[in-house]
Amino acid sequence: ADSSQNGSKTEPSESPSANAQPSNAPKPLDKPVSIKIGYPTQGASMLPLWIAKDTGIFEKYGVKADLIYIAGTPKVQETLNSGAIQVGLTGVDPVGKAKAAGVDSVILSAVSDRTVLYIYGQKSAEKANIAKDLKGKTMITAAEGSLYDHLAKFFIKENGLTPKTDVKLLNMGGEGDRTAAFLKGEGAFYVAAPPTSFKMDEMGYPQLYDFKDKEVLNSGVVMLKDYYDKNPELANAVVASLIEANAYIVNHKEAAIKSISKWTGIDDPALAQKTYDVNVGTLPKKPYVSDKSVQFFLDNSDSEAVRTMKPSDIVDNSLVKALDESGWIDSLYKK
Amino acid sequence: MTVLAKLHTDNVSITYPLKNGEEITAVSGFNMTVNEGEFVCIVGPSGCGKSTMLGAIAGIQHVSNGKIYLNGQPIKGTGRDRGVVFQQASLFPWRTSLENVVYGLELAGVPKNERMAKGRELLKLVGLEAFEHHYPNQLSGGMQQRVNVARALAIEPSLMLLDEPLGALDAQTREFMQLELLRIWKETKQTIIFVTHDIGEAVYLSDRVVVMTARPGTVCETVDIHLPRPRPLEIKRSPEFLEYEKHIWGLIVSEKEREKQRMKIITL
Amino acid sequence: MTVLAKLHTDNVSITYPLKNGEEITAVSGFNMTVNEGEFVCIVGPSGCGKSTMLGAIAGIQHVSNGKIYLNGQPIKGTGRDRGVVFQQASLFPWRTSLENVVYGLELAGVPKNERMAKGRELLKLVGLEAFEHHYPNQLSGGMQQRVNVARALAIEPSLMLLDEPLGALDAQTREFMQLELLRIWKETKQTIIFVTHDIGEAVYLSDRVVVMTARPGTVCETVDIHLPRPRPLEIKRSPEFLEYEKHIWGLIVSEKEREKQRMKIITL
Amino acid sequence: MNSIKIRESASESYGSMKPPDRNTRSEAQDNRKVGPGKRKRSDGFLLNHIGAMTVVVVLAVWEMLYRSGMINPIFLSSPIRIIKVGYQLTQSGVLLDNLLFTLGNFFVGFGLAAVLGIFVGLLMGWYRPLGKALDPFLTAMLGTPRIVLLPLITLWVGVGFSSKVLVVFIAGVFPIILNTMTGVRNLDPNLTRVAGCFGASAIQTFITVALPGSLPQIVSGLRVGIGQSLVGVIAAEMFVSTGGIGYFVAQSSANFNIDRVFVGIIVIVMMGMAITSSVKLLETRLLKHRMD
Amino acid sequence: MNSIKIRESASESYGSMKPPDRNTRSEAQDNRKVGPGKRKRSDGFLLNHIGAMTVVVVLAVWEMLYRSGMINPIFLSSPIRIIKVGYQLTQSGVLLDNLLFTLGNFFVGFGLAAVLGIFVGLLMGWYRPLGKALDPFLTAMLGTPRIVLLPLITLWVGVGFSSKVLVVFIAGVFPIILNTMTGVRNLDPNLTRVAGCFGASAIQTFITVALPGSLPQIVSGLRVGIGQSLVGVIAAEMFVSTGGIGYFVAQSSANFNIDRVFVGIIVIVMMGMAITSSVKLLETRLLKHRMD
Ligand SMILES: Nc1ncnc2c1ncn2[C@@H]1O[C@H](COP(=O)(O)OP(=O)(O)OP(=O)(O)O)[C@@H](O)[C@H]1O
Ligand SMILES: Nc1ncnc2c1ncn2[C@@H]1O[C@H](COP(=O)(O)OP(=O)(O)OP(=O)(O)O)[C@@H](O)[C@H]1O
Ligand SMILES: [Mg+2]
Ligand SMILES: [Mg+2]
Repeated sequence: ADSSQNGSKTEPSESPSANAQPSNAPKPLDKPVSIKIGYPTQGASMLPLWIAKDTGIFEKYGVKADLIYIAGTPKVQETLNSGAIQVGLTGVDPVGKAKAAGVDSVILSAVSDRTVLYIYGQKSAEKANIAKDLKGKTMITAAEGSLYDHLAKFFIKENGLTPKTDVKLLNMGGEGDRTAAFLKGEGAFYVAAPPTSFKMDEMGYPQLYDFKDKEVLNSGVVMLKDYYDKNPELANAVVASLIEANAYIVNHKEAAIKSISKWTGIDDPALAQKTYDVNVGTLPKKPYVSDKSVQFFLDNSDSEAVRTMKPSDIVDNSLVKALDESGWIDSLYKK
Repeated sequence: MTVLAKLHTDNVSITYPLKNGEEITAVSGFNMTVNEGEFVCIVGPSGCGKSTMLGAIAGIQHVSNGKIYLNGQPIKGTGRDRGVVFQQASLFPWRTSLENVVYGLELAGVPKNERMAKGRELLKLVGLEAFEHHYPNQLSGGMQQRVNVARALAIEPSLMLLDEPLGALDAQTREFMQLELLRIWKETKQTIIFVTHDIGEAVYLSDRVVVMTARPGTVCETVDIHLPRPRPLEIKRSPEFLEYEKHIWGLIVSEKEREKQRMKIITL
Repeated sequence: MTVLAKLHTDNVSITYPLKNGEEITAVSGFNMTVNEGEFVCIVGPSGCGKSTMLGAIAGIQHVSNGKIYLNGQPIKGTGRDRGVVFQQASLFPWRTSLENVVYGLELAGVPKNERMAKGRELLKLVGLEAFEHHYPNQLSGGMQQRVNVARALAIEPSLMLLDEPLGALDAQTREFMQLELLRIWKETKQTIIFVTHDIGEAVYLSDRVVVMTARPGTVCETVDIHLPRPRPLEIKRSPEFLEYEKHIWGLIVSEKEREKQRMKIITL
Repeated sequence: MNSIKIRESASESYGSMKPPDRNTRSEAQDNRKVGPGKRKRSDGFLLNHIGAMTVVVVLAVWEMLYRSGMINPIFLSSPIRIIKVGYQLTQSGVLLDNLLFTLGNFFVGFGLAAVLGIFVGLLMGWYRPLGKALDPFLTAMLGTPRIVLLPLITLWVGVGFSSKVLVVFIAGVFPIILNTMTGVRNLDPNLTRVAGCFGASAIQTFITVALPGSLPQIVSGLRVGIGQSLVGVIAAEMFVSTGGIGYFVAQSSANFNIDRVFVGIIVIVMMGMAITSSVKLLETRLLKHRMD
Repeated sequence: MNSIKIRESASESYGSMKPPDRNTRSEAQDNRKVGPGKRKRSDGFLLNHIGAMTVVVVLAVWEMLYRSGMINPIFLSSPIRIIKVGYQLTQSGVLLDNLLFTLGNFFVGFGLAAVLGIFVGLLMGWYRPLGKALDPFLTAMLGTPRIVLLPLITLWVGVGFSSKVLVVFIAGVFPIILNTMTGVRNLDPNLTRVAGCFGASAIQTFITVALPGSLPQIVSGLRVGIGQSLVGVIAAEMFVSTGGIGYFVAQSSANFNIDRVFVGIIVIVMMGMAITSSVKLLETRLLKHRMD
């Protein structure tokens, strides 16, 4: 059941496996293991995963990975729970809720801890008196519990208002739906990501806020606790692969853009370049899952059980820590 | 001598398309004139085009060639001026006997009470007053045919087209229906074209009998029936009657022979 | 005197359920015995239960009371030992004439070549050899009926049940078919039960004529026909023949009168 | 004349020896079981309630499977749990609120789909050229995943009541059109001819022949359409909504509350069945002539 | 005898004065337009290609609307753009790869749905008690939004090929069952009786009567089923997949590439139409007796 996407190789100019390995590099698995990795969006934030697959980094570490797109982090978590996939790129909220429902899973590393998201307003809106403008209006955002939803609520609170009472929230499924609703005038404000945001800019809608400085766990590498306990080497190989992919993205712009085109279908070179530029800054060099980036979600969760959890309940940074302390991560960026 | 014909068919030919792109000629060069108030029977061998011709007069059958004039006007489609009793079962299965009988009246906008009363009357006429709430599939073959006749009578058309309407009836019901038909015809002064395969029936009922040749059907001979009216049932045993019967019988038999010849050519 | 009856109906009653939960009795206390190789006709007023009774013998009609024995065994459902020609059109619209005729043979697993040859032979018998590739809707009413007869003959059943099989035929074709039927009957030594509304036909064909009363139908009288066989067509004009006809006619007419009385009671 | 006597006495002997027994009947019934169009008598409780009975059996098996622990309970609820949770939710009014919300969307949308679908289907079946002209669009619309049309719908009618109505409408209307059209095309042509001969106008023929004649197909189209419309309204609520059963299911699913998910599904299914049976009731009333 | 002479001379004069003209025919045609079952002659190019022609007209209107700028172009592509982008994607092989992926899922799933759906539908229509027993499930499944079953399917058969096949199967099978069942139930009971009288076994009656007799309904069930299955496979691919047209559409939609979204939809629709026409071809071959 190999796919067109995963099967066809767009070989980057140079293969990392050809490079001499530093002595502190993590060991590949003794015997290659086939796993399925679920990822929640076809946006460019998943670039490290795609690079790890396209450039053979996964294979180098003995991981034969099938990448499966599963729409939305709750579904990824659900599939993870069912055992149909072994690794899921998902978020704090689903992990917390699954734990509340009785399925323990752990976040092993951060895919990214910064986001590329903006708030747009209708053409009359002004950046200066946003706080006043917001009151009594509607903000369009994604499904309840999603990153968008959290950020929207955060933004409203930042402006001294209460979500839902002061500012209505319109939670909607897809990027296209939200944009359509916004253009139709169903909301005064809306949360958008590239490449939609590029279109909004083109059309002259004012960008009112940029979340680039907000430290939030965009998505993390998640495994079921049981599975992780039984396969620590595999977990380590996956985490290491993604760390190496991050470095590769920074060092090989051309190849990264190629992967973006392939996995997002953005065939306009200029647009792909732009997409690379806005995303490259969100990739953590050392992907620790910080308490702060997790706590943000826990605090804002709509689930009572999740609000009472602590970051340490669902996070395990030990793999990243070991790789960091070996000096290997730093060596990746030295060239 | 300037009598306007009620119906006039002018050299009518009718073909059916076949699968293989060829055509089959069912009726060819059919000429017939029916005057106002006449009772005309059509007889002819099975498959000679009687139903086809009646369909053309009813306006449901496409004419390949020639024209049909009704009251001097070329026929354009169907119309309430012609009542039709089909050879094949054609009652609406989702309507009871009574509802079937009043169908035409309903279309014409006759008020409910009135049309139901009339419907019941007609059902009584055909001896089915006890079956007004039965659906067609609850009636015997002969009963269905009687409902069929009642339905056509209900709209009191000026021209009635009947395609073997009494074919499924037992001899006694049949004679009764023949008498009723003649009575109605006399009362309403309708014009009737009646297809039958019973030569006796044709002679008994008609002013004229049109004898058709085998396919492609055309008029072989038109026999005027000079029997006095009203005609008592006993007339069927009169020598004149039997003479007419024998004559027509002879026409059809010799027709049959000719058909056999033709068949051989066709099947070559 | 210990002749085993081919068919024996023992006090058979048949009712149909009606919408309102009541029942209508179509046949009541029907007793009839048919010997091996006999040709028996059933006549009776329209709606008296002839088709219903034939359906019961065929095994498609549920019997409320009484039993039917075929070769001494109670009937259980349908079977290839009985061939049926239905009153209503019952050809498969998706099969050509030939395909319809060979239907029974196909079911019986007769090889294609063989059954097609046989089918063509039968189509020729009914005068439709030129129409083997026509679909039922491309045939006239009479032609369809002939295909129907051919289909039943094809399986050479030991008991043939024919429900007004020649009703839609013109007089000449009808006589021809009668002769053919008698010829086949003589050759195959089949037993035949034949429903007709033509008393002359019944007398001409049968060893015995079963006359039914009006609904609820039962046997009013059984008339043995002592005419020599083979019977030339001229026999229809013989005094004996006419005597039989008159006798049966009288039975039905007086039946009709009684029915009218009953009707009044029913419709009260 | 001798032979008749023999026969009659034979008949007598048969008749007197075997009183009418019920056996004859059961034999005939064995036979009648094969094939449609046979009349059913009071074969009693079993046959009339066979549908309900199989449901009960299936539910029992389900419950047993659940209790046996063979299935991970975070993926599967059990009938008893569903009833329990469903009862709580009914008490609290949550379920009713959401149900009413959904029903509002559904009835308007599906009502429109039914009326327009039947109308267009009749037209397309009746006027062959029209049918042919629109056939490619019918096929296209039947094959288009309605999900991808959501943004366009949002753009045209926003996200309010009317957008959901439109989704429901679009989801349900095409199967109804197709089935109705098929029904009309397969009418007995004799009957339309009869109507013509009785001087029926086009509209009258439509009403008195096409409509009753294609009713069985129309009803089956409505059944498929109901299903589709329900899917449509639920999907729309799952993606864009502030209420409704779809919203309830999506929310419960995101919270991994499988009992609530199942309660939602069951409510949806029951809703669908209730609506379907009312359509069937209608069919039975309109198709009195078809005994069974 | 006098009267005949008059008539004949009248006939003569009519005959000689008006040669057979084509008018008669067009009159009859006007009439024939109303109602089905009328025979079609070589009414020529127009009627035969009316479907194709309306498609062309609609495409032209669409292109014009797009060019007029009346519709926000970020939500709507135009026929010409679609062709252009479609061509590029075909050249690069992306489209073909995804199409083959989807077709693989579709054919296996729909093939199963068609075979099983027809079979079960025939059985349910034929054996009334069975039909009644299973009817609640049919209604339930027709009314259940398959989307909510996706997680369960994932649970049962994972995320691979078989899960997608199952989705396609579940999406398509129920309308096929329903339509087939309706078709069988509305068979002319006379014909099944005939089969019985000719000694047909249950299976033979099935094959020689139920199947050809309900073919029109089966085909319409297949058409709805094809649509549903296509929607199913696309939806499944949009939500959980490694490839396929649905994946392609989701990807394009997530990245706001509206031209590609439309290319995807068009490919789906064309796929559906191609499959539908092959089914129709089959129907025409099997239903030779219905002229037109
Ligand atoms: N399905 C049915 N439901 C209710 N009543 C029925 C049904 N079929 C037949 N009947 C009734 O049973 C009686 C006998 O019908 P049957 O068809 O046997 O008559 P028949 O003798 O064949 O008449 P015909 O000569 O007109 O064909 C009729 O009164 C008819 O109304
Ligand atoms: N739809 C059709 N397609 C092709 N041929 C047809 C069609 N309908 C009738 N025919 C042919 O036309 C001829 C005349 O048929 P028609 O039904 O008019 O005969 P008929 O005189 O009424 O015969 P019958 O007395 O048997 O009813 C027949 O040979 C028949 O095969
Ligand atoms: Mg005829
Ligand atoms: Mg009868």
